[in-house]
Amino acid sequence: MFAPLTIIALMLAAAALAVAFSRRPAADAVAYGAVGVLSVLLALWALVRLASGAADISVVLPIGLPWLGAHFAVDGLSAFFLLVVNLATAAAALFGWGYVRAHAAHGHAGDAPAERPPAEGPVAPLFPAFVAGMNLVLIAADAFVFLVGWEFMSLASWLLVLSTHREPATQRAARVYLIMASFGTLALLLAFGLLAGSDGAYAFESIRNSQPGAVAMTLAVLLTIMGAGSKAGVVPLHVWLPLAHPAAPSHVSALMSGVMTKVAIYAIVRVLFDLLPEPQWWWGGLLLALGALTAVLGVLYALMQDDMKTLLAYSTVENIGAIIIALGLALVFKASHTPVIAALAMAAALLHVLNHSLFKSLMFFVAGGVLSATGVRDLGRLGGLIHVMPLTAFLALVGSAAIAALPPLNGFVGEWLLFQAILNAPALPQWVLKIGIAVVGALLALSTALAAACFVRFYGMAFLGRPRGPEAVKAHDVNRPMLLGMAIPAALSVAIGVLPTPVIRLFEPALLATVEAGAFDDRNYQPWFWLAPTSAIGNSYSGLIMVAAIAGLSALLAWVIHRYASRGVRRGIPWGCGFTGGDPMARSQYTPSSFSQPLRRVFGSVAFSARDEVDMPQPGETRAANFRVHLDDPAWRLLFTPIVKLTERWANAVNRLQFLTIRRHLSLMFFALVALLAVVALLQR
Amino acid sequence: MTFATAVLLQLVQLLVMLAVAPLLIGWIRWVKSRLVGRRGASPLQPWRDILRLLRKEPVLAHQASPLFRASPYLIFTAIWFAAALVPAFSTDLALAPTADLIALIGFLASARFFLALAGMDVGTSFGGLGSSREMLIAALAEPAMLMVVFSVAILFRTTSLAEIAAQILSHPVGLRISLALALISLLMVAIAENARIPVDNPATHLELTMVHEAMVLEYSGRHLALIEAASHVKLTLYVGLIACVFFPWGMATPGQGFAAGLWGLLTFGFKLVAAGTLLALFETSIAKMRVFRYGEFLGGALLLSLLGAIFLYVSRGV
Amino acid sequence: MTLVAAIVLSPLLAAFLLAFTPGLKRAAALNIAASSAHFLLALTLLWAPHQSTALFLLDGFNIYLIILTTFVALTTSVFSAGYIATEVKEGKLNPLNLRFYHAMYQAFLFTMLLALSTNNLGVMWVAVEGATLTTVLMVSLYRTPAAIEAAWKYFILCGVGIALALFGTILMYMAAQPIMGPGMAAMTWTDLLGHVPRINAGILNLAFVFLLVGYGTKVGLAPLHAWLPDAHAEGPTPISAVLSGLLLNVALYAVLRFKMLLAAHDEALAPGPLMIFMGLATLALAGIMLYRRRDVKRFFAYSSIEHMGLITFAFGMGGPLANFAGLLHMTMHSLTKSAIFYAVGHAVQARGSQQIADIRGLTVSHPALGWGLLLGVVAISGLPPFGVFMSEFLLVTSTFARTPWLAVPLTVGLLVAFSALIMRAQQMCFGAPSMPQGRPLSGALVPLYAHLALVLLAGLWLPEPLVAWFRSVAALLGG
Amino acid sequence: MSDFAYDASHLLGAIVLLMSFALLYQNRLFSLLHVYSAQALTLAAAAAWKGYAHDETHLYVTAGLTLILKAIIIPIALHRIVVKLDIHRAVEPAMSIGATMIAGVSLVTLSILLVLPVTAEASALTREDMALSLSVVLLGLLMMISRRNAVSQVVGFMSIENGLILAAVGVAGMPLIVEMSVAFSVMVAFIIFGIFLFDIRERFDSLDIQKIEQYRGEQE
Repeated sequence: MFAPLTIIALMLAAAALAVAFSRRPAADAVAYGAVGVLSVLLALWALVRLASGAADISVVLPIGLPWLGAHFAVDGLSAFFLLVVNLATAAAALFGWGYVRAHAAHGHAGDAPAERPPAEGPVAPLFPAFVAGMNLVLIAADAFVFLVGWEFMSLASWLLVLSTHREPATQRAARVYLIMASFGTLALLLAFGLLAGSDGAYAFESIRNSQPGAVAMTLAVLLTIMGAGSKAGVVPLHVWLPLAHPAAPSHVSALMSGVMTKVAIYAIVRVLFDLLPEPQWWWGGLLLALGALTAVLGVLYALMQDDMKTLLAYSTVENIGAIIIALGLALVFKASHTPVIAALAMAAALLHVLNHSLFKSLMFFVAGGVLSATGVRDLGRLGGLIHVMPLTAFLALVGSAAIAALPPLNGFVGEWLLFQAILNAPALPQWVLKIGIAVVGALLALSTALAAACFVRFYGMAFLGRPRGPEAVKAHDVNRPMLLGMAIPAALSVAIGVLPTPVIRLFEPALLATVEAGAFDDRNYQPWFWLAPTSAIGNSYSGLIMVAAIAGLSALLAWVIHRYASRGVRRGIPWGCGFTGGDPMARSQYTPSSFSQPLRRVFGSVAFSARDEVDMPQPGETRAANFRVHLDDPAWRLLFTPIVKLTERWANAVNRLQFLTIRRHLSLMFFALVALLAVVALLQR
Repeated sequence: MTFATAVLLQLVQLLVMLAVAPLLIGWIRWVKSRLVGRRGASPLQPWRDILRLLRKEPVLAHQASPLFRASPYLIFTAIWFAAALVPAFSTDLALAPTADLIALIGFLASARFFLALAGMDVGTSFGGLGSSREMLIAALAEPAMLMVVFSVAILFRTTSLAEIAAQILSHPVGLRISLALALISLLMVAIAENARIPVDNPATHLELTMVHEAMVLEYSGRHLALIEAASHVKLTLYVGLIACVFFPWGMATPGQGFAAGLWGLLTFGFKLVAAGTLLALFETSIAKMRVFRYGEFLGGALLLSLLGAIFLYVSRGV
Repeated sequence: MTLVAAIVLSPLLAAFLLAFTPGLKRAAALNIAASSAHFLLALTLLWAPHQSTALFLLDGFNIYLIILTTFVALTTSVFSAGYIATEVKEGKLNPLNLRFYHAMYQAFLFTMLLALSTNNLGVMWVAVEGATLTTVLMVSLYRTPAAIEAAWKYFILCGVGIALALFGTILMYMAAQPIMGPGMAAMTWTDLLGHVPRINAGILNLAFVFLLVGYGTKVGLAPLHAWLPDAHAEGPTPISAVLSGLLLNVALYAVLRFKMLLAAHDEALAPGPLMIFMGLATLALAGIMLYRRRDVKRFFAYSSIEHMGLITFAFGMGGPLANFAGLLHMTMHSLTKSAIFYAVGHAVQARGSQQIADIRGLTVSHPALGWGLLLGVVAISGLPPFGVFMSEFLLVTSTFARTPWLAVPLTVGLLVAFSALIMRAQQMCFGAPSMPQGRPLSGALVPLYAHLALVLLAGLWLPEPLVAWFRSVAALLGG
Repeated sequence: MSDFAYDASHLLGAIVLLMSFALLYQNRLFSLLHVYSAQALTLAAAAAWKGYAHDETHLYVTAGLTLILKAIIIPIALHRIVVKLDIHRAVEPAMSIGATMIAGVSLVTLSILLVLPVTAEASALTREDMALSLSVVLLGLLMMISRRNAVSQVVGFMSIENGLILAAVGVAGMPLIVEMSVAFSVMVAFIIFGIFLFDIRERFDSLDIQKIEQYRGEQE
């Protein structure tokens, strides 16, 4: 217990040091260096605990709520999430250090004309504080410490978002973010309040042992899903996410998208699987429905975005949806007392948590690298970066393939496990679930396929083709810390995809803590290169054999063709329907919005009343044609805009009270007095 | 000993899929020509084309990146390897546990991913057009296919193709409405995925109506040969897949002798010929649809497959 | 008890001295010195026994409030030295005003300490009235039409309020007199507490209504709050700081002393529902009012109203957790809100405007000030690791566990106010700065950061004696 | 206590209440001041009578203070202010006199409803005094909110204070401190009112509060 607390304290100390050094360049080195080293240490510590199956540890410190103390504990679940958080954090610290160095070297983002001013707010002191907050949530063992960590995490990331505060969009993003975060915290606060009871038994240990009533439990579940869900980005509470995540500096975006949403997942798991007693099947049903909605809407939004980072943020929404689906499955199977299948679904959820933290960080690093090299993040102005940034392009390819759930990468393993769990739906007793899970499965498959389309679009527009704007021409590959920062998650993505079994074995403590079974419980020992969990299904998968076979066959094929058929290549101009003239601006290429147009036609008009507006000049007119796409997020249209409007209306109505005369104020006072007296008169009858 | 047999059968399967794929295409083209009253090229013509293209020096666009050159190899081997995992004549394949149906869909998705990227690499409008449409088709076809898998998996409690085939052979499940729905859905998916009429026209020369062809417009020489071969193998794969799940009769199972294997090969040949003939018949009797009808077509496939999965509960009460 | 008398009287002495001290620097220094002396004296109360006489009372409830009051008075006097110097330099105040200001500052402190430490309800009333009179004079210090209007409003509304409170006090005596006989005893809080179970419940209820409305006007409960925003906005900023940080607490303290009496009576109408209702109304009204504010001081004054509503709600809920939360919140609010007013004072002087729209990008132009203000707002809006979070945590969780439907308006109100606070704080602290970088500030930021440090500390760890006091008071406050 | 003493107290209290109604009824400033003066006089008489009847000498002090300050000095001072500042001589009601009277009667009913049930065991005098003083306080408030003119508002405020004193003298043995404080507050209130009136006179040439309310803050 000593290790994580010390590391959190040291992170906070690093934050303080960075404040102290804020005027000197050393601040960055201190902050990122400290976070890098400390998070690696903590990740290793968690890894060792997971691998050795160490017993749970806990400690109570005499701080926090006076009669309660601050409870901390690490069990399998915490250890797993500590690993996830700190692994991605280590990479982000490395990348972030390179990122700010690139800024410092050029005075702005890259040597292309900078559209974005460098971050103006302090990032160096807040970065360690943010990481410390996330870690604190994971080791908290009472509601108070948990929420302190939770809000501290929100607070730090809010300030990190505000570090780009001179950009017009940032203010709104940050505002919406913090308000939604606070909404989530309040919901969690209420949930914990219910669970702790009126005596304030806030320690998780006493919550576990309490027996809340049915209504209280229902409310607590709903509030937890609302509270933690808003942080994770569950539709329709996702609206802040695509605003806030892109606004922060890229390494922070990576942490927010890749890691902070996982902390929210942790909260859901902790409450629904651990703190509450025996689950009800409808909890899982609710999660399944929300997850499916989130996954599909998230990826559809992502497909419509032209801004790289916004696209990635929406993709996070989609992945969260997949994780929520997996959690829902685990919950329904746990409720129906089939722990092995529950363990399978839970393993899928946890694996996806790990995977997403890796490849989403990677993709945000890529976006940051591109941003740093070109100064733009609009896909419509990029293109052809594979020629000028080959290393980044390669790593981005790995990330894109992983996030599109393609074998043999890690994203696919997660999906595979998830589908294996879905295929066990017939074993459930509830008809709603049997049929519902089939639909959820279809929607999950749809979202996976759309994710592939989304990342084809992302990669194709940014890295392939020809430059669409001048910035993309003059780009260059990023510096070494940034590359290394990207290479770590990329390598891990490949490794997990090829050899998932040893990784899933690491989860066993976390699985046991949540669903009381392991993913491999009823199987004999499996070879390490074979993924074949549970005998309930006869299915198996091996990424290693697949990679070996495809690589071998490709090499063989290439060798044979080059040896016996043809070898050289000639270069020429591409086919342009007979048009052979120069096309320097490459304006005739497909643009991001033209790429997504078919999908927009098919899905967009239903999901977010998308409209394409074309203003085509008549023949002979010299003005330019104009094309505009209108998208409308139904979450805003149906939920948030009315709330904002209602608040505004009330504010205007109530505001009249400010302008009353003194006599009228006195009248109010008089009426208040008379009303209270009347109440007393009535009550005393 | 059994493992050695499995390895041997696996190698045979690998080679058989490669060998028969162009023949299947040649056969379809020949039947189609006959149906519209032309003489038609020999069914061997696709093989000849591939070999000829392999020897030709490819012409690359100036902007082509290494990804463009590497993609054909990756695409071809991915599809070829996937095809090798679909039991065609024997369920006793060494690599069968490497991938079940879901992984198979994954392999195909990988191949498509790289194909779509390659289409966008050179930076022409046609490439982007092809990739964009291809991804739309895939976005709808993949879930439909997974739903088919779902129905099948509920019936047979497995997604391993070898086991499905073996189960059907040992305990015939009889005619079922959900299997019929799944079959129709899978057929629709197969048509869309293999760029056949009415979704795509493999023989078109009009760029604006292309899907698959638009993506590979910039390929030539050996690269084109590989891409073409890959699309041939893919069609064979789908035929093999449908045959394996819905019509596995004649397939050899583990422990059966050499003759069973030969019989399996023979029946597989018959199945291919039948499938090719039916496809040609279908294609000559129907017109290509507009791009934006894809959504309805494949959405229909998705709904059918979903309906199939739901019907299972009704008919069987699982 | 002589110690208490010394603490109460020392500001009076200082007020006399300051009334005859010419010169800005000397007066400011004397003001700081006197305030430090009060604070040091008050600190010795930590070791004083809890006891009561006819005039004075000393228990856990008022010891901490006395220390808090003298502490905030000290830091405000430090802030005020720099602030007033700038005002004089800019010609907004003349030397006579100045002497008057310092004397009134100490006189105000005297009335508050008297109200806090007295055991006699009549004396308490006199003290609160005195506090009103002194602050009215200070609010009108600038003699601008707006200041006079604000002071007039303050005077009329609080004058009526104070009259009603007196009526409540008389009623209380009327109720007690038949039991306890005529004389001082029936006005002495400790004696009343001993005899309260036998007192006529009906008159007690009636008295409490008048006291709640009367002192509640000073607390700023809706709809009696109208004086508060204007008085905060138009007076000198140090006065805004002590009004929000101290005077509201003192008024609430008075209400709570009476609530304790009612809590000790079995048949008396539970004051809880009344306080819950008024607290929620105040929270909602102030929260929604925040949205349309243009003046920064008025804005934070409404935030004070909101917090007073929250605290009133907490005491209305009662029970050990909510009462504890209320007491903690009183302390945290007074520290944080005065810190915010210090920051606002600096910002307004640097910019020369009180309009929110004119203040932008403070973290860029004045990083130390801007971050101080931001942290203050973060703290007051209930984000950890600051102390306000702890009290809101206890309040919300315990409310929801006991009466879930009450938690709905509570959380909605909190969220509404939170949104407005964050929106404006972000606007003021970030974005392109509206004033040149490095424009000097009047005076040091030590008071601001000292308060923030204390609030932060409280959020992480509360000292044992303070907890013990809070719990004993919470028990007295009842359910 | 003799019946006569009780009746006299009762009568005097009732007259104070009656005067409150009379205050509400006035529509000219000078007559308002006269009625106020009369109310204060009655109050002083009530206090003196109470002091005599109960043998509480300090009530004579109260009576004296009330008589001198409220019945004489303050009305005269206000009279002079009105003349000197040439204030409009009407009370400028915000609601009609009739409506005000009806509201007043309702308030008295409310007071009686409030007081009588809860004080069943208290002495009759206390009950009457409580009901009367509560009514006077509420009527004073009503006066403040139903009149626009500043002088009438001041009068309303002071009639609230009269109600307070009525309550205070009604209860036996109320310590002197309260009376002192009441006197004190009236004095201070008056002084401060004076300061304000002068400032307001300087700047606005009017005593009508409405004129200064344009500075209510935040108006564009």
